[in-house]
Amino acid sequence: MSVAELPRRHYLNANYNIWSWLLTTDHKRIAILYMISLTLFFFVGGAAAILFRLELMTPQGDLLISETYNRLFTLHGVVMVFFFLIPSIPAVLGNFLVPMMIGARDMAFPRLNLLSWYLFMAGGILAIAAIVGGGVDTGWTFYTPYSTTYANSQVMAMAMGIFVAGFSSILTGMNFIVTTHTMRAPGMTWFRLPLFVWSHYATAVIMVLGTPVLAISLALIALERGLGVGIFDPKLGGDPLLFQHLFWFYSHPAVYIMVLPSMAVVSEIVPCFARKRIFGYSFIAFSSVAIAVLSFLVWGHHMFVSGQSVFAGMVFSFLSMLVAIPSAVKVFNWTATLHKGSISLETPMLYALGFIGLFTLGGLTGLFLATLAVDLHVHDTYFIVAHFHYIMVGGAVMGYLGGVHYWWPKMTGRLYPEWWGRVSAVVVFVGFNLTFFPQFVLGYLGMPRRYHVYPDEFQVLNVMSSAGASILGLGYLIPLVYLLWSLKYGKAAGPNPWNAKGVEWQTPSPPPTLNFDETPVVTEEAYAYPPLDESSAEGEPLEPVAN
Amino acid sequence: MDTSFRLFPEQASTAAEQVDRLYVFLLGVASFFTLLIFLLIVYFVIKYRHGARADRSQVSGNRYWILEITWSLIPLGLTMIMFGWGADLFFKVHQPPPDCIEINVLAKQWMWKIQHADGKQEINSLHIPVGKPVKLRMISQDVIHSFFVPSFRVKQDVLPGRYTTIWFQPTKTGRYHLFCAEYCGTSHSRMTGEIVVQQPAEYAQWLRGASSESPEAAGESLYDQFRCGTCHNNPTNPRCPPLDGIFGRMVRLEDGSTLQADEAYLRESILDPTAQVVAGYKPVMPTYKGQIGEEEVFQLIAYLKSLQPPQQRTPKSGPPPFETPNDTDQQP
Amino acid sequence: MTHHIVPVKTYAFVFAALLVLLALTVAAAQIENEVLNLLVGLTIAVSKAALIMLFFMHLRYNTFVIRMAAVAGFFWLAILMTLTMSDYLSRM
Amino acid sequence: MNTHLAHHFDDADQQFDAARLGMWIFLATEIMFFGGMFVGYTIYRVNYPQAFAVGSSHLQLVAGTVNTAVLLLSSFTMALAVRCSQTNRRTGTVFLLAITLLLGVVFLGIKGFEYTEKFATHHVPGESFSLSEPHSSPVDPQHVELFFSFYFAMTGFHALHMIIGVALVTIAATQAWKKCFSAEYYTPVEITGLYWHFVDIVWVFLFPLLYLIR
Repeated sequence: MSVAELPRRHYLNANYNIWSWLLTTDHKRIAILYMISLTLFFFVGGAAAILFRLELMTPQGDLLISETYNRLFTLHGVVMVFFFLIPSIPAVLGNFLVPMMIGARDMAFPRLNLLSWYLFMAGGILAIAAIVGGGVDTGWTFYTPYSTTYANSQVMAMAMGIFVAGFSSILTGMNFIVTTHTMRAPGMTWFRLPLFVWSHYATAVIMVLGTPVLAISLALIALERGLGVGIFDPKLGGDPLLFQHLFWFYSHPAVYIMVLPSMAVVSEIVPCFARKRIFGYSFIAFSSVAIAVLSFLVWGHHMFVSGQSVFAGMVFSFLSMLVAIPSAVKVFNWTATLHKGSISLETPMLYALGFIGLFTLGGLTGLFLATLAVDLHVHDTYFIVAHFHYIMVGGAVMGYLGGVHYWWPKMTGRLYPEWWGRVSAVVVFVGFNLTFFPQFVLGYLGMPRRYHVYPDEFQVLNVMSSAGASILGLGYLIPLVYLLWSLKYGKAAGPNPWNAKGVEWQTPSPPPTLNFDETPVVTEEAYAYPPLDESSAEGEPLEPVAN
Repeated sequence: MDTSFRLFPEQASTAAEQVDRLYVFLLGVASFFTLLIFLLIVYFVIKYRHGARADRSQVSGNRYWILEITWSLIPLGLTMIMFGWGADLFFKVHQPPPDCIEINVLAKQWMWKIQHADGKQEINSLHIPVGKPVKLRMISQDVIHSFFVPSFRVKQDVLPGRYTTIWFQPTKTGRYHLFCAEYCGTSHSRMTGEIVVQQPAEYAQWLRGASSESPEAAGESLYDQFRCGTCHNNPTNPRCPPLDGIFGRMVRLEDGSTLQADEAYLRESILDPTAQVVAGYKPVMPTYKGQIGEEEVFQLIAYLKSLQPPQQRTPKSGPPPFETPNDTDQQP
Repeated sequence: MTHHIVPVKTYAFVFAALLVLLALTVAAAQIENEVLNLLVGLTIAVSKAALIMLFFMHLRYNTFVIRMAAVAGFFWLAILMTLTMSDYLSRM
Repeated sequence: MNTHLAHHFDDADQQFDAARLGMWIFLATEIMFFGGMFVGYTIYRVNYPQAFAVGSSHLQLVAGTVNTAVLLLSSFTMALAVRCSQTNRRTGTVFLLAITLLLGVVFLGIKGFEYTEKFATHHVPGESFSLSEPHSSPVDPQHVELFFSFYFAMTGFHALHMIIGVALVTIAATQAWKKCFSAEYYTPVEITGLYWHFVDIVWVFLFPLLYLIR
């Protein structure tokens, strides 16, 4: 097929009018809208990170003044958490794929889906306005009473931005749950659902039940800051720890909003490139649900040294330990899926395997933080920073990139250049580890987080970390370039370039506006890859690329 | 303090050793599983790579369940060990022995003010004797701070409006970093200090000597020099409110509002006395603006702070100038 | 369409019960005992909410999934409440 | 074929189920939204019981009781309105929705009256807050102020929900008037009803927690 043309009518070329995009209710187009806006936010947040990593090359605060430094790390945190990571996989890949994977024509509430993009953008614009109007210096955690009484920056605008974006998250979650319940194609029983859908369902539960608590805690901050109503500031009679309870009730589960969808992606990629049914389907499915529930019981481990009672500390430590088990089960099952497979290392698989490794380390270091006496030492140090970046960047972002590569042919009808893809995966993996592994050591040595100047003896490790950050930054730029390139010059993909199982691969790429020319009827389990021959040299091959 | 490059922090307290032991256990578990997963992935990817000859016959039946249960129970067991061990140690860190040296710590943006029991004060440094348990009673004047000494492996947030405590027992003399670990605003990273652990004899000498005049003493002589006592220390003279225990009290003003007598209020009352006059008094006090500098204001305030509240005195008549103090000594 | 249509009589009965409960709760508020007062007040509030949800909101006639959705909100609120209070009530 | 069936649904039942489930899930988020405030309220009430009792004694019990009755009645009329649309009685639906609407406005009116009174007596938290009357038990005025903070935050958000509810009922009533609904399709009435009842339930809890403290 010639490179330039895809003569069929599909969701991308159905209409070129700008309003056909801005007023679309097609979940696939909304996913693309999200992808574009998220990419912008990602590079805004990333630029901030590069700037303050440069600052941290030297122990003296010589590149930036502390006000700027504080605003930059707040910007990085807020933008990356609320405007990239939380919506990343659900709003882009989930939006695109959940209806397709269950054989539906759209989400249950297409107009709410569009509304949620607009809410997201409105929140994003408020956040950008807050940044342009002077920035925010509270950290993304908005701890009271600093944020309510002392911070001399645009806290209100930023809190409002997050508040509004929160409703976008709630609506997305609501849509996933209802879609999964009511829109499944004939034959698509719960235990035939791809694990991607199970994970997104679990994510949606967290979005729906956690986000409103964040919303109310931000609203209370606004009340206290704006009207002098004293709920969190001890000087006005309040208690600052109440904010931490409410905030972490959402923000700990929010970590699972970021990583569960990544697990969803990995659960699709690993069986495809191992040519094998996933090991322990039901265990992975239920572990997603278990994570969603348990994640709400552990928030107090952010508060072990906050003045929370010793008793509460013990309760939360115990519960935090439990959430490790479903995560461990997942990792073991993915690894076991590789056993006796027929493995090939295309770009998505490299990202997925990278995810497993980094998530394992990130998860295990999480146990250090759940262990009370060790948390006493590492709390609020770079150990924490390293840990959650292993989860959020090593986990969530690797999963996002893996997923984008895996479904790129489906979304755009084009193949990305495989060689460059592999290079980027390796560069990201190396850059990531160089950036964040030294931070574990720094943290145990005692370097507190959010420090603008630091004692000289920490410099060597900081320089390593900054060097890694520049490699990591490069690693993120490469895919941006070649993915854009492939939109015009990539080879046409065909409906199923990976020879993968799953309903979404049965429709042409890019899919028609209503996803399927006729409603698919599901007759087999997910991942029903044909059995590999005993002691054979080959599994079933990947289909030769788009001939 | 030792500023050379290192990969493991110094152990300088009794807790440090215990925490490190637990840390090494955790490190072992984490390394084992990370390596296990990593090596398994590499091994499988090589052995079962597409195109390689390998036995791919699938196992079936119950082994699947046995595996799932095994790899759920082993992590469960290990995490329970971590929980138990960590909680036990945590509990100990929160149970100070009875014979502690008690020291007060006031945190504010962006400094640590240390007050030893005998009244000796220091800023951004804390002198303690080696081998003796020390208990800190801490409070913040503004936002949340966190008292963190890496070499002691202890950390405790310092809250406004409520005391928190922490204790440790240094095992080595030397100088150690003190950090504020909870983000507290612009100069958060400069809110650092050092812990100076000395031999008991050295410490005793430090406690006794060296101090130039304390701020309270300096404030007291200023108080005498400006003859503040002529009005304020005269219980029969109704022109001025008495200042005993003034600091931190709720003051009712002429306009009916109340505020707390904090540093800012005391400073204003010295430099601009008619701005906020206590209810029941006339604005007769002269201003001292231009006559004394900020440093002296600090000293005066330190002296006023040191004045004990009066013994339960019954007000004679008229509106009581002060209301019951709030349960915290915070500014409104 | 097979939507359950509740008889008007049921609605009227529920409404009457709600008004009786309202009168009860105002009367019971005269109890001087702090804890008992709160307990009675909350019990009545919960019964009123249950009546509204079961009949006015048709929870009684709805599918399992919708009942789960209704329960989930309260269940998660209970988690938030219990674990937060476990801190506040055990502080010295 | 039903004209209200969106392109991506197979049949009207599926669409109705989806809408109803969606609304219930949304209500679950609303429970958590108010829940955050209830948790804060609980903590401070446990810490400062006398101050909360004092604060509560400044509220107008009669207004609160009447408002509760008004809301309960509006829930009743709302339930009947839904029933009328289920049984294809258009005028009944419109009439009952109008009554519901009216009751909602009455509730907001009484609430507004209470707020005005609070402003007049300086019971609104903030700079001008003052507690002038003497009390049998000495309480910290700041803690009473905290009670009023929660009073205004909780009833304020509730009133906001009422206003949204009134708007939704207005829309539903207009649509019903324009013959948009039938026994086959009355989803907006049903959904609005669920929302309205939920707002009622929040008040059912607010009433004893704010007005009836001893």
